[in-house]
Amino acid sequence: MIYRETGNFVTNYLKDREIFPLKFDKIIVILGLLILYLYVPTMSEYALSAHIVPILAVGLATVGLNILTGLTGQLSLGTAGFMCVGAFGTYNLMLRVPENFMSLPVALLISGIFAGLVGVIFGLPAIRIKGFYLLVSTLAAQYFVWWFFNSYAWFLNYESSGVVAIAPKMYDYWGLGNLLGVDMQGYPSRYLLALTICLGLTYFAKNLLRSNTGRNFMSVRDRDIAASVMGISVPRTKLLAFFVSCFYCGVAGGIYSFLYIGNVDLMIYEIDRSFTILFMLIIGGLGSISGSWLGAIFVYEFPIVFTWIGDYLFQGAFNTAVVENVSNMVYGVFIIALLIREPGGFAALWGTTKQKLRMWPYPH
Amino acid sequence: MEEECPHTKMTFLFSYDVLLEKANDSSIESEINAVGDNDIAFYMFDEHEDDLYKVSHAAIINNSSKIVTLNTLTEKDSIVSYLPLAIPTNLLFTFVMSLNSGMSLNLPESNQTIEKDLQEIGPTILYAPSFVFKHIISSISYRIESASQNNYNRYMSHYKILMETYEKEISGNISIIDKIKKLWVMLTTFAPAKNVFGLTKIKHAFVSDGVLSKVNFDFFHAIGVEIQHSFGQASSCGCISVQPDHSVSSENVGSAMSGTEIKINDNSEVCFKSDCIAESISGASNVEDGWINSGYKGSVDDSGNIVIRGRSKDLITLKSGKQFSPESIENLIACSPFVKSAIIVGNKQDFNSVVVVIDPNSVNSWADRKNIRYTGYTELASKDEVRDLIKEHLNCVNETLDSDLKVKRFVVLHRTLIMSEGEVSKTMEVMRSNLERNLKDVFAAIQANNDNCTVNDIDQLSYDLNINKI
Amino acid sequence: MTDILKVENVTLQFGGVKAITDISFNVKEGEICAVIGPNGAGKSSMLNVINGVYLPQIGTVTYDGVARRSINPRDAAIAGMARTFQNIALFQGMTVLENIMTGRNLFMKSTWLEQGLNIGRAREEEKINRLAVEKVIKFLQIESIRKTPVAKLPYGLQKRVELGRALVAEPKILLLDEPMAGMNLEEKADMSCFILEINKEQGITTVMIEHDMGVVMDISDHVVVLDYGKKIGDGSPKEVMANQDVIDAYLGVSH
Amino acid sequence: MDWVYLIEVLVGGLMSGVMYSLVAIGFVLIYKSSGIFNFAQGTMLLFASLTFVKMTENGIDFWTALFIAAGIMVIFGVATERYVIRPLANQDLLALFMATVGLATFQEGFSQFIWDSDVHGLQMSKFLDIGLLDPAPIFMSDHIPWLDILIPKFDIFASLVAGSLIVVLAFFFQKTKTGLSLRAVSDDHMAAMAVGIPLQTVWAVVWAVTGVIALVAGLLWAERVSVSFTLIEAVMKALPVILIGGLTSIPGAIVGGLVIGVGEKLGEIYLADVFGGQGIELWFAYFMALIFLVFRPQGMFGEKLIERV
Repeated sequence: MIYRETGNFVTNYLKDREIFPLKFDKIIVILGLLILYLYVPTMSEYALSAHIVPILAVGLATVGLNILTGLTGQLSLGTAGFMCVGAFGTYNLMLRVPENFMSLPVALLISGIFAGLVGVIFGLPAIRIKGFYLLVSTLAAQYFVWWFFNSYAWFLNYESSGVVAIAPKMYDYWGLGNLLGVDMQGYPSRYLLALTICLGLTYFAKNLLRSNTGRNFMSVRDRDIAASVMGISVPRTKLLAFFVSCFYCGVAGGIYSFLYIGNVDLMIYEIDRSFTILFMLIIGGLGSISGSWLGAIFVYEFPIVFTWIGDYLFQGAFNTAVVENVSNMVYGVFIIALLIREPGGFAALWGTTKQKLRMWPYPH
Repeated sequence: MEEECPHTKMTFLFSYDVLLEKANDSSIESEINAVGDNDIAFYMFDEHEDDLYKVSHAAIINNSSKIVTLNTLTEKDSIVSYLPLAIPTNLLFTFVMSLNSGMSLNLPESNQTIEKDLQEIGPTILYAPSFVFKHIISSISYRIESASQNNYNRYMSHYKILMETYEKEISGNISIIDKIKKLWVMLTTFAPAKNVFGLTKIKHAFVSDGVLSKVNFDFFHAIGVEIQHSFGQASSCGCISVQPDHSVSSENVGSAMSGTEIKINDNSEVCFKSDCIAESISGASNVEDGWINSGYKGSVDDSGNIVIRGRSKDLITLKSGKQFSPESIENLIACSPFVKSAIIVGNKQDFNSVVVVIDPNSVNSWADRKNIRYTGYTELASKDEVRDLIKEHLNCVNETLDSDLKVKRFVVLHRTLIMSEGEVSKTMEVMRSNLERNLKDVFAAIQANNDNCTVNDIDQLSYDLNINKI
Repeated sequence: MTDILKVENVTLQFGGVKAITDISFNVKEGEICAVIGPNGAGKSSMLNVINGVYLPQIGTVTYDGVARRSINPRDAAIAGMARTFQNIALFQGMTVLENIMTGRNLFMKSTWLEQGLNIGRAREEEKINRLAVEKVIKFLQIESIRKTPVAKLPYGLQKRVELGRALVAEPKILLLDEPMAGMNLEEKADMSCFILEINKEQGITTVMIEHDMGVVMDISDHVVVLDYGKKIGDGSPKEVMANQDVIDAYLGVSH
Repeated sequence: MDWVYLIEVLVGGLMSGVMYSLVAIGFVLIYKSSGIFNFAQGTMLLFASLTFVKMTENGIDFWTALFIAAGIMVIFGVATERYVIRPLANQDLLALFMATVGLATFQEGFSQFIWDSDVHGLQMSKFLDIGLLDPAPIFMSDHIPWLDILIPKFDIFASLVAGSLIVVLAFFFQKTKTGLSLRAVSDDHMAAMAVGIPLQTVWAVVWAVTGVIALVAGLLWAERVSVSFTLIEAVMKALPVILIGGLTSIPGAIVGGLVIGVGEKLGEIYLADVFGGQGIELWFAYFMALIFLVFRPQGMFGEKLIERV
């Protein structure tokens, strides 16, 4: 209904593969960017710290998992482990490399590469193992990484509590804060850094998706024999998917620890988090980058909103455990219902809605 | 090849590669310079006459300039061409006019992509034979028929509002409330509806052959697609008259263009003189005293607009001696989205009968909506419900007809008309003579006043058809 | 004309079951070679051995002058073999365009970093290869379904897309596994035209498994007949039709 | 080398392997019949044992509680088939897997909502006083007299229960009609449907049987780790077991369980020092499974797939 597509034609093949081919979408995206960069940083610290920054972190991890599971079809339950590598990598880079050579954005990317390499190691069995059997490899990664950082206290700078706080100077970015006169440790600047990284990496993922690499990923997912018959190296493609995916998870882990929580804590990278991120992916829709973000927002906000509604309606008549249990029940039912109704997740729901809007007032 | 096309000199035919080579050749300039105004630019094909016409450069450029000036077309305009080139008016309106005015000419990718291409390009000028407009109406109808009940009802009520406000608009007494109503229905329903078909940017919509029925004509005008009828044929290089902008009469085809004179001869046929005409290649001539006979019955109304009544060949004479052109009644019947084409049978009869071809798309959707089960077109056409649907529509049509012209009987045909058998022209006009030959059993049964008939069709199968009374 | 493909004494077995027993035949450059035979005769296995999906226990396949017992499917593709599958093996989650673009993957030299950043070679390659893909789309007359997910297409069109995916790789030899199975007459005629045109205009050697004897006799230059994993006939369509073994196999003489 | 110690370790490993196998069997049954990777197995354990414990705490006697809990598990299994699995039939396997994860989330909330989230102790010895023998010593560690090896008697009891369960299951699948149908279904869905086996009934039976197995496994596990949230993690322990076993094979689940049980114990003793840290059992089973699968990707008893193209 709101789409007016007449006269929206392309004149070359590059334009035909644009991310937002419709003029209307382009306008929305530009508006969205303006809001994200100009309005959102002025929001309250609570909104930024409790909602927006953590969503950016887990959303980025979901995009990463999407590359591996959604695009390449390799089921993974090791997401939290790879995030953990990213978080500890960032911490140790910031701690041990002289600060003249290291800055948080750089450390995030480098530790992302660490995570990617760890991912490749645990991805090696994927060359032989397929389907659900591969779970064992990613679970090994999850538990091994967790145990590893738990056992070798060097990585935690011998902090006996298992949680290390992040020194304020680590947010220094080579003195950029002083230069601009901005509190770089404050949530607005943390948010802007996280947002920029997330947008950049989302754009990168979207580009991969619509390029040869993305098609190779999908061909391995859909029919690996046909892929190899067409000259695609299946092992290489799988390992690349592991690397890129784990890179994203690593960066997301760094963002989660540094820009959201403000300390490095092993306990938040347990297997539960892997499942949460898998939920985000499934609810958002396998294979869709925008779906990953939608799924991340939904899964992250659902318990918060549910608790909030519960409190509002019953004025605290029930204790938190009850609310949490009911929240779990509703959540479980919701997932099953969504899978029955629309296995493609939010992305598919949005796709059909958009198609309806484009064809309005006709049904098809 | 030379035997099959004796009028074509083989030296003009090159393979594409050779053509490209020649285009790079420096001698091409001199060849172009050697071409004179009166040399032949194109051969145009007239399906009805089954004849080729020689069209000179000067004539066709002249003719197109007239249309360009009349409608102030510029290089900002664009048009989509999707008819065979050899159809006379198509050549004029698309290729020559785009060269003349500088507007962009678009060609669809393939037959199946026309609709999508049209939407993507969003042309400002639509040039099409009437069947395309009818097709748009019936597509809208069948798509809406398959919508949810809510959407369907809303569309229908909006449609009513649209037509009411349109009537008020042309009669000149539209209130502010009506304007707001119209704006609302346009915004919520018809603007997007237009958009899906790529009609949003249309400034001029030329109908190449004949006229649209009033209902369809008004609908297009109401949603802001300004239909302009035109009239012309190969012998006139494509066009002798075009309706001006903002014309609200669905009856006429506009007044004669500059440089063209119109005369109605004693048989009330439309004859014309023009400064751009084409000669038949076979030498057959329809020139009477310096006027070219178009072969169409017609008249000129008070304001100088030409009204076309139909081909003189097709004229029907009832037993009572009443003579009329079937086309106007056929158009009336075919304006229903459920009817694809209608053929009036009445020559030397007591009354008119009609052979109806239903539109598979819209009738399919309608049948799905009514929960009618069927396996294919033939079974669908033979359904009692479909018969009743057509009957209802024919009753409506009859109310507008003079008593002796009323349609008394009808047959719902068991199949659609086949282009490759020559039953319809490339522009989907019904070719009566071929149809009467292919389906002679049906026509014979109608003439013999039977209640049913067995058709031995060209596919070697036989079908039983009922001839229904109204 | 030289032999582009020589199959020599190939034997393939799964567990204890022999799918192919000691088969040899040659395919000349530029011909259409049809492999025919009843169900379970080992035809598909034969193709799978030729492009390396299965590893034969005995025998060599000489392709383009290089004799090998087995070839990696990927190397086969690089050496210019492209194929279609009996049970369509399209990438069901992708559109027609993406599927056919995948066929061009060997022509893409840009790294994944370039592609992710959408710079330099990556953009250029997308453009150039799209052009090649569009030519195939036009040739196969599938313009209108370009952006349709293949899973939504009817069977006949899927077969056509699969042919397109193989063709766009600019192969030297095309292996088609029952390209016309399950098609109606009209679709078969279209497909035969495409295959003939590919063979005659572009000079691509074609090895084709087909059940429809009419089609085989019409378009192939050379027919190999398999039955129970053994070769029972080899020659021009006419010779094969006159071969008593072949007639027996098709009419079902008891073994 | 202390042989007695080694044998003790081995036997201990075998015993904990039996526990893994118990969880794994439920997994395998469902995977075999419908290809579903049932992640809700762990919460089924929790739900079953919690239901049982709450009933006994409210004064219902052992056998009645056991019977009622089994009944509830059967109803639960049938309902799962009807409202979760059936609407999702023909979906892609990943979607079904996710649905069971959703089911697990629901069950986790549900069982703790209708009962509570507390940790409950469970002493079977209290209930098994049926007069035949003095129950108390059964559940204490003791020396097996003639070998001088220390073996917890509870482990022997658990093995006996597991063993008899397997015998019952074997009987069920070999001799009863439903069992035979199940075997047919697991071989080939389409063929089974074609000969008129009601697929949905078979699935319902499988889910019900799995529910009962979950009850038994839950009670035995609960004896060791108490009835609480931690029971859910039993499922993570069972994962490497069924993957080694090959997903579709009940013998595979049993052998896999024993292999993992023994391997884990040996690893802890002989390899923990090499890795310079405690707690390698956290990941050791996965590594064992991983290494095993690299050499045999379809698992121990899994069917090797020849991909037809």
